[in-house]
Amino acid sequence: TSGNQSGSGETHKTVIEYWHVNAQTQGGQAVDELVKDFNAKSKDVKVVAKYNPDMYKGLMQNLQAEKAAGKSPALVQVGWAYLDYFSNNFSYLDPNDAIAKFDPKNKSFLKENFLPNVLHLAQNKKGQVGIPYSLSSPVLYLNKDLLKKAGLNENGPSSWQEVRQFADTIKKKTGNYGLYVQEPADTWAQQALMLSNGAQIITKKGKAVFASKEGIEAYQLYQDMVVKDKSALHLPWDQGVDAFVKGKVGMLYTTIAQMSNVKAGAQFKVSTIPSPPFEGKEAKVPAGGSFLAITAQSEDQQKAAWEFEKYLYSRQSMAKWTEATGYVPPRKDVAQAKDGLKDYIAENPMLKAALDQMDKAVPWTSFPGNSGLQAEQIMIDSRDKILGGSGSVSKTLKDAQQQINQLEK
Amino acid sequence: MSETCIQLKSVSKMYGNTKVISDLNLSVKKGERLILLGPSGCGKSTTLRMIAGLETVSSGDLMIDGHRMNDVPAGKRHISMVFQDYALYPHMTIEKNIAYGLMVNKVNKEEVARRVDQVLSILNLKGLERRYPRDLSGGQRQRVALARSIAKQSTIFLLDEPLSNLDAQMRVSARNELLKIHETYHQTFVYVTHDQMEAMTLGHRIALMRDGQLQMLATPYQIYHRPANVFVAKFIGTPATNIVHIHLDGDHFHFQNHSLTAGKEWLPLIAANGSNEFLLGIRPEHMQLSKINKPGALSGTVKRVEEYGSRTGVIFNFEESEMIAISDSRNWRNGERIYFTFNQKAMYLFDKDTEKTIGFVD
Amino acid sequence: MSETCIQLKSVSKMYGNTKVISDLNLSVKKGERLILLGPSGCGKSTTLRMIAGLETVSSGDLMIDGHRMNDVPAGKRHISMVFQDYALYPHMTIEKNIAYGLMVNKVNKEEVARRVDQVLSILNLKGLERRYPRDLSGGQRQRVALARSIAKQSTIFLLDEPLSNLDAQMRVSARNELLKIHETYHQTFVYVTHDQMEAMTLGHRIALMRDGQLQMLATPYQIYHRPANVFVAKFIGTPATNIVHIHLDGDHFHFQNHSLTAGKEWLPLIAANGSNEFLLGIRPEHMQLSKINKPGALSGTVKRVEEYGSRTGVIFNFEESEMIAISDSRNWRNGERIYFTFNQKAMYLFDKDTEKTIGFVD
Amino acid sequence: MPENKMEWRRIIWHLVLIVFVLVALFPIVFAVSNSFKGLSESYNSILQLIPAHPTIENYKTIFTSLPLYQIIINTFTVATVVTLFKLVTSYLAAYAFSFSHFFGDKLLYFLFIATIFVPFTVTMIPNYLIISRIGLLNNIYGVILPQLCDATGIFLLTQTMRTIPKSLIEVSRLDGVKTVGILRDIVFPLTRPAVISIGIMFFINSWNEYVWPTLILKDRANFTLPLILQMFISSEGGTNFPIAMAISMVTMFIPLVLYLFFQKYILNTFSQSGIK
Amino acid sequence: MSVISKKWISYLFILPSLVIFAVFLIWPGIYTVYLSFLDWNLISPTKRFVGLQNYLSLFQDPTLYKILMNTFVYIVILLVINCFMPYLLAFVLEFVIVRGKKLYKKILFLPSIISLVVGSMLYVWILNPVSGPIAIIFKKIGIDLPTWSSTSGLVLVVLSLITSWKVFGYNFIVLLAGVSNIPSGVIEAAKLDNIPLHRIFFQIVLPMSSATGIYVLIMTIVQGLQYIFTPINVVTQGGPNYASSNMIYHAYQQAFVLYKTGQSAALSTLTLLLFTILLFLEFRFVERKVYYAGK
Ligand SMILES: Nc1ncnc2c1ncn2[C@@H]1O[C@H](COP(=O)(O)OP(=O)(O)OP(=O)(O)O)[C@@H](O)[C@H]1O
Ligand SMILES: Nc1ncnc2c1ncn2[C@@H]1O[C@H](COP(=O)(O)OP(=O)(O)OP(=O)(O)O)[C@@H](O)[C@H]1O
Ligand SMILES: [Mg+2]
Ligand SMILES: [Mg+2]
Repeated sequence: TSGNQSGSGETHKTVIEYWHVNAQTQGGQAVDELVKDFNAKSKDVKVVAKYNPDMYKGLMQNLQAEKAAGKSPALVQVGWAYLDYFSNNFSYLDPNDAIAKFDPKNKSFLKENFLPNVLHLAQNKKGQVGIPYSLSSPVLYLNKDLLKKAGLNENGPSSWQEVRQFADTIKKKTGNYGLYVQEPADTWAQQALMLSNGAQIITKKGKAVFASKEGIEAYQLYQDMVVKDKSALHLPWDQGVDAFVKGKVGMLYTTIAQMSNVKAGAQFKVSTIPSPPFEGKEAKVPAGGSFLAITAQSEDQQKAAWEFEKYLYSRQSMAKWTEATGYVPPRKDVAQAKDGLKDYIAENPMLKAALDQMDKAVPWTSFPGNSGLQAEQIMIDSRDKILGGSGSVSKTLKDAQQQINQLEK
Repeated sequence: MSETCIQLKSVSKMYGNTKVISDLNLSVKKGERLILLGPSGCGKSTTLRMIAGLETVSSGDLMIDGHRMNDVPAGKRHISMVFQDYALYPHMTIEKNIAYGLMVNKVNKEEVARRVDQVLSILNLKGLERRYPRDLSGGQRQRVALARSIAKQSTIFLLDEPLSNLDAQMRVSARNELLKIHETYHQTFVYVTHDQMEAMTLGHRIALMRDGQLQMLATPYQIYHRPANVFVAKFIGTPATNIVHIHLDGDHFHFQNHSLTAGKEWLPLIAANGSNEFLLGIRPEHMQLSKINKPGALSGTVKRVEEYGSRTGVIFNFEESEMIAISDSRNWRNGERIYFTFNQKAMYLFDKDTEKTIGFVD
Repeated sequence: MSETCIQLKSVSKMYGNTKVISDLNLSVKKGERLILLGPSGCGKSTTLRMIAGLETVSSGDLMIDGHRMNDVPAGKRHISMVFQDYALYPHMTIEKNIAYGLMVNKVNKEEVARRVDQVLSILNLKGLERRYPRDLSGGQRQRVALARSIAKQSTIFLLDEPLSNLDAQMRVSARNELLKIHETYHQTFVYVTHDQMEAMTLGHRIALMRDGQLQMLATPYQIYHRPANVFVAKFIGTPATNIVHIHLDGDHFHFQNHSLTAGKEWLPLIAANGSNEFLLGIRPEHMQLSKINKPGALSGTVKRVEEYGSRTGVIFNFEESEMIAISDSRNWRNGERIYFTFNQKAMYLFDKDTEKTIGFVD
Repeated sequence: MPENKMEWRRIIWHLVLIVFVLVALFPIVFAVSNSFKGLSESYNSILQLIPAHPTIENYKTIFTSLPLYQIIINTFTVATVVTLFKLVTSYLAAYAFSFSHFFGDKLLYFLFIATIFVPFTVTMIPNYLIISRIGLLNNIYGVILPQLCDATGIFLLTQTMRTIPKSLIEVSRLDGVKTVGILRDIVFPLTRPAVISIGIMFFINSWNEYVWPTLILKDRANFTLPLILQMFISSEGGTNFPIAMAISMVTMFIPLVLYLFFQKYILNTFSQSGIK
Repeated sequence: MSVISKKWISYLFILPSLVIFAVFLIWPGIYTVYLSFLDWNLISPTKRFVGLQNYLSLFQDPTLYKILMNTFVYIVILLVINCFMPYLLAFVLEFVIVRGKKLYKKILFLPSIISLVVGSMLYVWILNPVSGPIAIIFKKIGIDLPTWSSTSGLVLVVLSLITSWKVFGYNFIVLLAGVSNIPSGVIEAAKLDNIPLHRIFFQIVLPMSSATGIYVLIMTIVQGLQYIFTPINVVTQGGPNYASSNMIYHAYQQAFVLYKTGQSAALSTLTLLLFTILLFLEFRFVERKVYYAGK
């Protein structure tokens, strides 16, 4: 489609780099297609997409290196956990400024199209850092066959306490594990658990407070399932998902982005339900995924970056993005629109659980200061400690909290 | 010394499809020194190793002291063996080398110490106890290997070319060492060599082998003076026995151009043989050379003269073949015509086809 | 053959601080076959390698054809050398092995082909041209090594124990091969060996070395019959020369208990020597054994009899020492008392301290 | 009976060895098998080694969705350049160490060999900085540059050269062959098998190199094969196992072919590496 | 006699290697030591000199001791699987089984040419404690596999096994060569003396092939610890709670995940120091007792 004209036009096109983390099985192909489409349509911008391995951490590393070399890409995906780290260490262009500067006609682009709680995800004290792009939301996948076999309600549990009972029953009745909660190199899902019990991770001032009664309680329930009941699995992410898809686990608590993988592999009836709350509390789901931030330094690069960004946020692009990745669209109007996801949702009802809980999305806690990465590492370490069954939950969490608060900012 | 110690009954050995020992019958008497002699690759080591239990016997029976041993593992045969490369444990001191096998076999400590001490003094190794093999000369290593075997006090002693890594001077003294040991312990020796001097001086009997087959089993004297076939005659003795083709016509031996009246004593043997074609064997030391023609002498041309020290080797052309004679005189010149005679009693006659001796007359 | 080809003038060789060759004077005539003989480690190879230019000369002069060669690199000396391990290029065919050195030296192609063809046929290697060294037997390899050296057509031919990897039978034929080559090309041979038989039969002259020092340089006959010192007498001849300590009192040689009238012919030599203490050397083959005491005979007890085939070795105790005699008779028994005499003309007398001969009388 | 006992012992040890053989081979067989399965089949018929519905879809996918040719070329370039350089530098050094004496030769040799003991983390950060300073980050030449020399190569080649009989060199000396001639006509042909197998090992190791390229290469188009694999492991969308297997097969292919062709050389040369 | 006639040629031949080593090994080594006295995050323009602070906090961090311990455990496991086992099997193959040497050699060497990333990933799937093929087979006979990847202790063993899969074959052929080099006569002499096999192994074969043994031992420690980096990175990223981390991986993590260059450099320096001590000990105590064939 780009055709012959681009050959001559190429010379005065602004070339910008778009850095993403989408591996081939996880939207990488869609990125390529979107970029190709954009390049064909755009008269003066050419986008070069660069895949960064090792997810958002890897991208951050590369950005560091690029900065050390005195260069920077134009548009980058920043993982939610890196919000603070990114905004403290790199220079970026506030999307509001970008719009004001390059696209004054569309002044209210953000307000019109995004839920405020969603926009809030990409804000820091100073303002908007970027625009939410890949939104992943943790949902509970159910192996309906196993639930049925265990004599449980196929619609699934309605609270975490009930999850525990379900898991226990599955374990006892079928011999299979009841639950697996994802354990990647972050504590996103565990934060969801604590948040859904009404705990706070950090205060506005950046002080860690997760070792509260609620936080401990939530983690305690999780630990009990793993250690005491032995009804929940404690494994690295890929192994856990693999076990669920092979029908060895009753329930899987992981991102909606795993939907197509689960669907392709599962030979049992599978459904999703929204992330459950604790009894009497309200569910909260930290947003996973990333926002897009403009890191271009020169004006023409910044302009081109915005142009491309606008393309990515169009309804069609958003829909395509969701279909390819399973990410929930951050824009309000994509789900119902005909040129959006209407048909797709009809075919993939599993996505609905995630869409339905968009209003419960809260920012994924990003620890402030230069030691944010280390704070996250401490969180991971304490998760491993707790699930390994060594030491009490409250002591582990309190130690972690204290350690994090002592890190130099 | 008449009791049989080791007996091989129709023993054969195959490696894959090649037979390297065929149908070997051999018996070694108690306390005897038997030599296995033969050219390289004839199967001497293989035979020895079968006796030791280091190779399996493909067919036939191996008896030791009247018991069938084919399936008894090497360690249980109570046999000592000295290897060509000595096979000392390089990481153990001399003392340890000797003691190790004994200790593992639970000989008690004082006994081990006693035996080690004894063999060390017998073999003149005192003072070297704490050295390692690498710090010894070839001759010393060889003595340690002997010492180790002796300490084991087994009655059978197998030796696979134990002296071949030593130089000429050392070999002579090592040979004497071996004899001394045998005099002391009277083990049954089976000794492999390809050095005929060693074989002659050490052996009570010699088993001469070729291509896996026994050629002759006899005392050194017999091996030398009564060779069973051409191979034995040529293999034993340096320079080697001259072999010439002759045929008998009436009572004359005919060479190509020469002829000779056959000794009367040979005629009955010749008659018994049937065929008239023979190979004549004459040892170089049994020939008399002369510059003057005598009746009954054959003639040739000197090709080369070799100095052996006390005697001289004269290589000359006789008809189409080259012969060698040993002479006490050094007075021979290349190209010179010479005449030679030999005592027909000391010559050998072999059937041309079978190459076997037709008998002896002296 | 009188022109000097190689000359070593007071040549010494140091390895670090150890002198392995000291003050060696040696000259080799054109076309001569000189043998370097001596026990292991005496410096034979080192000497040869200095001539070749593979080792530097520490002091003294090395002359070839009258030119000082000390500083001429090996490649420019135009010398051929045959190594003990043959040093064939394993990755080249036989043909290539022979041709390689020539081609590097820019001999033209036809000439190379001609020479290769020639040496192949001389050494009976036709048909093996395209094989690799690994596919040849030991004897064939040795011939290829010779062929390669011959093809170079250099006038000096150095050989470092070229036959020591061959077995007894092959050695004899290889020796003849070497003689044939020398007869054809008349190179100057310097030949290292520690086998005295090889030395005696191959050498025009023998240089006998010991601990880096020349002991004697003479023809094989002289080396055998006129040994310059005790070492030479003992090293040459098997069994080795018997050496006994005697001292002269008046006109009598005194052993420990025995005594003997000294031959008159010896007296002037003895007088010239000054000291009266001697080492007496008698070759085993120069002794006559008897069961009966005769005037002038000495007596001993038979310890052991060795069978050599045509003759017998009789080892007997004479006073405190052990002696060996060679006898044509086999009629000796262990423990038996015997009497021996020897021709005083054939005996050697060495000064007790210097161990040098005091002269010869026959 | 004792013979039987011996036989039994042999059989038991054979069984033990067969277990090791299975452990060695199983993953490879498993990879081959799964690379021809569809995603669903790979999830659900794990124990079935022969796919019920064999498909080459996975291979198609990776070749269409990834710049795989480019990546193979990258890997090939890195491995080839690294191998050639390592061979040349090691060969020259080994030649000097084996055939001449010069001031400091023993010490230098020791130092070279001692570098084998330096863990890569020790040089990791500074080398990263060097590469980024000279602008070779995200460039295969940045991967190549610090690897142009290899102490194990020097070690193995020196070992090999020292086994060449001195007399061969001396004979050629006597024939007037010069240093260059000896290197070309004698030493090189004799060490060729070792050079080939060491070269192949360099190639295979470099082909499989993972840690250093992960630090240096950022852009998919510049990747080498082992990095591609990482793209399919544990990413948020779930791991597509059969596709990962197909990539593994592509990654393994060249080393396997090289090994099958040159195993005799390789086994011989590496067998000797421990014998000083 | 030197083949190379002129000395400067020798230096010329060594120069390329020397330059590369100097630039990419020796200088970086020194620079790492320098970095270990700084506080720096790899990109910031300012490097702060902090003296021994990095070392102090390193030693104050309990993680260090855990990782040291892990490193030690890795070494022990690797030695058992990659040094002792192949040694034993080489001995058995050479002196007990005798036949089939070539075939076993060929097959067992095969994995060492395959990328360890590939191997690690394969094993993650094969050894999935719940849904992998091994787990399923075991399940059928009623055994539940432990969740090794999240069990400290066990995770070290499994990661070592994965590494061994790659390293075993190489060590095996090297040791087999070492063992075959023992003159067969010595072993036969021992057999004749009725020495039992296990004694032959420990008292004769082991000491007599010790030169090769030491080589493999050192290589197992030095290379093994570096090889194990890949499975750690692919499978556990050092977790759970550093239970699978070792000094090499931790240094990497500090530098390129947490950007604590100083800490990482200090740890690397420490590692280098440990390796040096190891090498020194080897020379000091083992080398002297080693028997070298042919000397
Ligand atoms: N393991 C084996 N496999 C196949 N053939 C063998 C084996 N061992 C020996 N042979 C062959 O068996 C024959 C006899 O070998 P043996 O070692 O017994 O000879 P030998 O008489 O001891 O020779 P040498 O004097 O050279 O030691 C030879 O032809 C040899 O090649
Ligand atoms: N490179 C060297 N460094 C030190 N000493 C040496 C060296 N080469 C030889 N020697 C010593 O020099 C002496 C003479 O050695 P050479 O090789 O010339 O003896 P040889 O007479 O040829 O002995 P063989 O008959 O054993 O070959 C020996 O004592 C030997 O140890
Ligand atoms: Mg033999
Ligand atoms: Mg020599």
